[in-house]
Amino acid sequence: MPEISAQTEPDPIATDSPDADTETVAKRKRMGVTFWIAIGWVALVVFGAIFQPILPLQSTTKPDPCSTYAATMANYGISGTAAQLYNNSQADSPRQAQQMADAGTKPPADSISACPNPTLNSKTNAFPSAQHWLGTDSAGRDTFARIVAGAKVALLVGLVAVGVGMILGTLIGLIAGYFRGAVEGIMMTFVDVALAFPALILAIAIVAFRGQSLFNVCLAIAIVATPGFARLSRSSTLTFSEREFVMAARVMGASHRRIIFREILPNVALPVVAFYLLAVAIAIVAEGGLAFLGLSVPPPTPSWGTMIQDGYNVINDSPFVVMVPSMVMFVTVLAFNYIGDRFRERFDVKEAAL
Amino acid sequence: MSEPGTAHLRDDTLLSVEHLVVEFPAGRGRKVHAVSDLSIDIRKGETLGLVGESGCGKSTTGRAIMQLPSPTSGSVSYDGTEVTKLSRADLRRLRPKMQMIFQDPISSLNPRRKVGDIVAEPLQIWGIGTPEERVAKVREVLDACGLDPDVAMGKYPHEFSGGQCQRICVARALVLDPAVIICDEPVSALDVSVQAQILNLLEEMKERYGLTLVFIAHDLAVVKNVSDRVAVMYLGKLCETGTPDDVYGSPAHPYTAALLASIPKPEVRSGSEESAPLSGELPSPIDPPSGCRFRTRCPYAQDICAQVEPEVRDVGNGHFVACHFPLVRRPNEPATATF
Amino acid sequence: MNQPSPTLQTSTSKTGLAALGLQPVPGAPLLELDDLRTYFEIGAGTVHAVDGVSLKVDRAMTLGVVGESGSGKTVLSRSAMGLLRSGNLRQSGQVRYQGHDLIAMADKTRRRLWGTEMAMVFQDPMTSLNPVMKIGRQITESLRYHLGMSKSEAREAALVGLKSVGIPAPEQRIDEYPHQLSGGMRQRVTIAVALACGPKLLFADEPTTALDVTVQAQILDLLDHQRRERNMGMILVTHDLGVVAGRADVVAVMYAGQVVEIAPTAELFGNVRMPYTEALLRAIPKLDEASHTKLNVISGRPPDLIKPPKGCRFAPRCPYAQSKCRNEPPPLVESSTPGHAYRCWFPVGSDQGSTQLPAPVVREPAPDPAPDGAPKIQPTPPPKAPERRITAVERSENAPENPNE
Amino acid sequence: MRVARKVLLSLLRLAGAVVAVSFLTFLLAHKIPGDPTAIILQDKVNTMVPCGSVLLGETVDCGALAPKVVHPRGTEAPGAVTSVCHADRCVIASDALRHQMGLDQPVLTQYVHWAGKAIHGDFGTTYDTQPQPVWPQIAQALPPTLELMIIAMVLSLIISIPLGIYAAYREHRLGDRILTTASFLFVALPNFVLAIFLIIIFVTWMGAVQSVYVPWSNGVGKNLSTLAIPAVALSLGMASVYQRLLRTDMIATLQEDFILMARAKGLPTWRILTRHALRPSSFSLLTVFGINVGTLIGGTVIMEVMFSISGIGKLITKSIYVRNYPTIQAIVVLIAAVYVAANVLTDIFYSVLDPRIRHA
Repeated sequence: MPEISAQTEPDPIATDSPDADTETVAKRKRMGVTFWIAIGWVALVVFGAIFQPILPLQSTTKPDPCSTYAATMANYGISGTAAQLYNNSQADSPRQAQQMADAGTKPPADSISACPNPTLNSKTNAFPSAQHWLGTDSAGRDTFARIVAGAKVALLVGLVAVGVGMILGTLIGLIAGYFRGAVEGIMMTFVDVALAFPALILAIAIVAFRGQSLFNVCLAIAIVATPGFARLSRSSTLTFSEREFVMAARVMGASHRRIIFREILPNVALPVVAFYLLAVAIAIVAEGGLAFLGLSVPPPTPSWGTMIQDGYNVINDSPFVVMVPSMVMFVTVLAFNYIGDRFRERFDVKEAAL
Repeated sequence: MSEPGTAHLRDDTLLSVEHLVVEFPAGRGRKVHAVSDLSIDIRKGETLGLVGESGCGKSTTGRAIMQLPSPTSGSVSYDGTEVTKLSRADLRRLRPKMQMIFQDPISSLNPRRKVGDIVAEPLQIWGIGTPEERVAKVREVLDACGLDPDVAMGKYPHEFSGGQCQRICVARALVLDPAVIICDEPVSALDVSVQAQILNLLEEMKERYGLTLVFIAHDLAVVKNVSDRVAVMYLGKLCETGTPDDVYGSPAHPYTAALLASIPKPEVRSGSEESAPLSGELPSPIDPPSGCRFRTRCPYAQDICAQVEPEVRDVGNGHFVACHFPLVRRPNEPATATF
Repeated sequence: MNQPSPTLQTSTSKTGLAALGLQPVPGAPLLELDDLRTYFEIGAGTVHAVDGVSLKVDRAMTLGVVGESGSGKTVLSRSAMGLLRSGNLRQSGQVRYQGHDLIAMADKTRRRLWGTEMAMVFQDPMTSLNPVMKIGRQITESLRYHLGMSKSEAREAALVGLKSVGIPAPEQRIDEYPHQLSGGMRQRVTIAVALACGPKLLFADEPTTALDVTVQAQILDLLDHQRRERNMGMILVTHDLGVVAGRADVVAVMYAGQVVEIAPTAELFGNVRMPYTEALLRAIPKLDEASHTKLNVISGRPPDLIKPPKGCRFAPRCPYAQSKCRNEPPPLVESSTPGHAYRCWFPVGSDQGSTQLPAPVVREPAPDPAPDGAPKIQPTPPPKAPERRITAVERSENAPENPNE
Repeated sequence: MRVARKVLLSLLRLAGAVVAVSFLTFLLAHKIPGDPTAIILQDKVNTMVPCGSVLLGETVDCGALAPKVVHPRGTEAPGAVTSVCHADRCVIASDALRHQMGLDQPVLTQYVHWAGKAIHGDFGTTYDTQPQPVWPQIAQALPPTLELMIIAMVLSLIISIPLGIYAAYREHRLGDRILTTASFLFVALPNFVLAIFLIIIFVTWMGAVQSVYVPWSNGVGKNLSTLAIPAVALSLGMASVYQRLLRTDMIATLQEDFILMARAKGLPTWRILTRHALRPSSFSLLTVFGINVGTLIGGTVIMEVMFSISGIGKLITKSIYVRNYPTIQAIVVLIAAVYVAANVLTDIFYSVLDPRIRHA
């Protein structure tokens, strides 16, 4: 007689004493501050992605109008506002005046008219300032605005594309795992073949052959994600199909559809959702990888990956430009991983099952 | 080779199983002979105890009766209906009449559904009653199974202990008003004191709802406690069947006798000499011994046991045994061999 | 006086206590637990898994420890051997092996006694053998480590060991993996592993629970045989009263981390004093009872080991409990019979103990099906209190003679 | 016997999977982007073949074609004719060209033809005006890629196994908590982001190592030092995953009865950890290690682009830029073969590690 649980055997009449209730509440682990920080970050990213068009942000495609001016001025080592510069530049300091005289130039007038109140913070590859909260990129575009716009791509690629893959893959896995036999054989052969492509290479192949567009990037991610979900949901369907409650449902005369969707799916859903959270993180990283190969969304649409790739070109001179999107991607991936991890812990989903 | 025959079958039965064979593929063209030519029957209101060690095919028999999966060959008839020949739709319609309770109560309950939903599910599947009537019925059976419906219905299975989960399983089986319940090792995962609760509950429910039970277990004492008729199985074959008093009081099959002698009893033995009446272990069901399957471990085995499969024979009073040299014989039957 | 096991003969190095430079304390029992307490600190509080257990085991004797799941019997055997290793463990009391306190010993020192002086056999032979290691190596490993045998010596010794536990064709089996053996054979192998270095004390933790009844009898015979042949002390932990009844010299019944009754086996089964033991005995279906005999039910649930009841731990479920039982914890008191102690204020059979336990009732066969399916809302009555009590006379009539002299 | 059977079955599966992958790639390459002749034609357009000129014996009338041509990358004109136009220049593929390229045959025939040659290492030639054979390019690009991959794999195991064992043994204590947090951070750190951080720290700030690849021929030490950052960037993430897997499995194993049994034998801790617990705990690690070969290939491609290592990754991206489909196709098939082979090897190793599988 194996001891099925260390739990104590309660009174046969009264179901549960009142203290059992408080006990379960106490047992329920509190999620902790870090978890809520992670949730907060994800919420922020989602908020930015959704409301990006109506947020008062700077242009994501046009450089700061003052960047040309600022760049010119910076060449002379001059700082200050445009008015100061324009009015006082000649008299500001003998050294600067001398330099400008040597160069035979003045700040171009047209750039000044386009830029009534410039500072050096407007130059390309700038550090953060009140004007550009996260600085500017190598084309003088506002990094903050592009990060927010990039969130949209990240979430489309992550949440939506992976979501499509999840739904497809889970269906395949459920059907294959429940019916077994020939159905399973055929379906899993396809899944195995799809898994025989390394994911990034398959994504590369799809985008390379179909052409570079946001849709194709999403399509590639969805296709790449599907077999993983199929395999995962099949293996958990197999374990749950063997559980006696499935046999009990059959004894009751439940139809196959009812058993699959009412008995098995709620159980398979947990590991699948846990895997989904991880896969979202993986997809966001994959977009970055594609960007490095020049295969992500075409410019000038900003994505975190393309921003990192852009910034990488100036890493030796302005490491800050590449740091910002890198950190944002890292923190987002970390947040998704953390949420997924706590989710698994909470619902006791085995890591190896993923 | 002969076959065991059906001399022990009776007429007025509710459920009757004849020549049941269940085989599973074991890879490389081999087969597991889980149940071989088993015939057994149950009268209305009777409890049949099916007993044997693990691997003897008793659980497979229970599932084959439920057509989960359908047996390789043989017939199962319920109340005159040949179950094995039913179409899928007709079989589904028959399901509410026959229910099952499993060994592991925790595994038998869907962890993601509330107890109220679990017990109501059979009613939902069959569209029985209005929602209010369903709730009333669920409350009734939960209550009958010793669970407070107000507390239990809104909770999840993991909030209950093993014994309580088994009560929920009993309630779920009862909610469709079945005629037959197959209990597959319903108490073997439970502690002694809980086991007593569930056994008492099953007896009460049997009385209250007029059930016919097939009670599958490996514990002989438990089987004796609940059964009106006992069938002993060994390696996919029926060894012996009869009333509990006959089978336990004067076992006719050497295996039954050995099984009974192996049970440690909660009373002091005198001396501490070797007590195991049987040596060796169960042979593989992939390649079972010829003739009588018990012969490889039987202290009385003769040549004939390897060649001819013993036929089920009457040793009096509805006590049947499949053995060439039964330990009990009818008073007027000549001895076929001496030990 | 004790003949060395065959495996010990090939060794020259010192093992066990001798290797630690210790001598058995004269007159000390083989193993003695003195007020052993094993607590686990968990988030919700302190689990009193073993709470003040004192026991004694001598050579050549079998101590049976019986209890239901959660009674602390497994924790008891593991903490007696010192096997528990956990950050949240709190232990007090003494475990004296031949007079030397194991709890006070350093982990490293204690380890020298494992395998050589004391060994353990576990419940499930499938999980207690390493699935990816040949069974030969699982035996030779400790021979080589503790006794410093050469590879071939150890292999020879392992063959002898396998043979002595009744493994057929040991030369072939020694190179197989555990999954290639049947359940009973596997348990024989674990016994061979445990006995390899000739321990003087064997803990058998539910050694037959995972086995079939005919195989269980074989394994119990084997353990008994080895115990007598090697003059070992044995602690047999089980939930099955039947197993200890047949094999133990002294039986300790555990409930909620405490020994609630301990007595020589015949005395215990013949003269139960503790209501829990009695209730347990009455809850088991018996072969010699008629079919449909109503079983006695122990109502309620075992106590929460984090907050055990302040009085008798069985009081909340005890049909005879009185207010004293709920408020004052009863001590383990010796009865008039030597060696029989129990933890009860109003023991079975005493004047103040209850006198109305009924005899088993035979239920009537099932009548016709319940006529109406009308919902019945009122709760079913609690299981009826048993109606007649078996008298002490009836009990002693059934009790065979005490095998313990 | 059984092992040999298993290996044979695995090899069959390997062959089947590679055939399936290569066929799918072939379809992708030949169906989705339209007609490969378009690439040659594009080339011609770009190299200033004037409108109305003669290509492979056919004269093209621009006026007749112009309305039908809208797709910038080439499109199919009615019938089996492909034309490409740019500004005032148009070229059209003749049947002769299509026949020469074998495009007038059914896809399956084309595939069999291609596969037949591919088995012998002939992956065809590139589609441009000066066609080059594909295989030599790949052969040249393989060594640096393999070097990087192997270093990263070995490094990840060297880091993860001892740390995994240690963390499992010290479960929930300080050392384990630090390791768990660290591995959590590294799992979430994309390898190219890690590489960027490493470059900023070691190259931009400290100027310690070179970040541009130096091949073997220029000295082993130099070669290894330039691979240091990409190899570390690739392996830390994997090592964190392995460490976590090993820790989880090992914690489960350490609770098994057979570990208790080994302890009860009186064996020392390190021996129990390495001899008894490690092997049964390494199955998940092994499975993921096999699957990770795919991830690693992806990561290597990115590292090669970042660090200008002239390996397979660099080659495939270069081929993508110039739409050199035969090369892309050959590389994809090759990578799939390597990946499947790695998984088969994992399977075999699995059964070596676990006798239960061997005898099943």
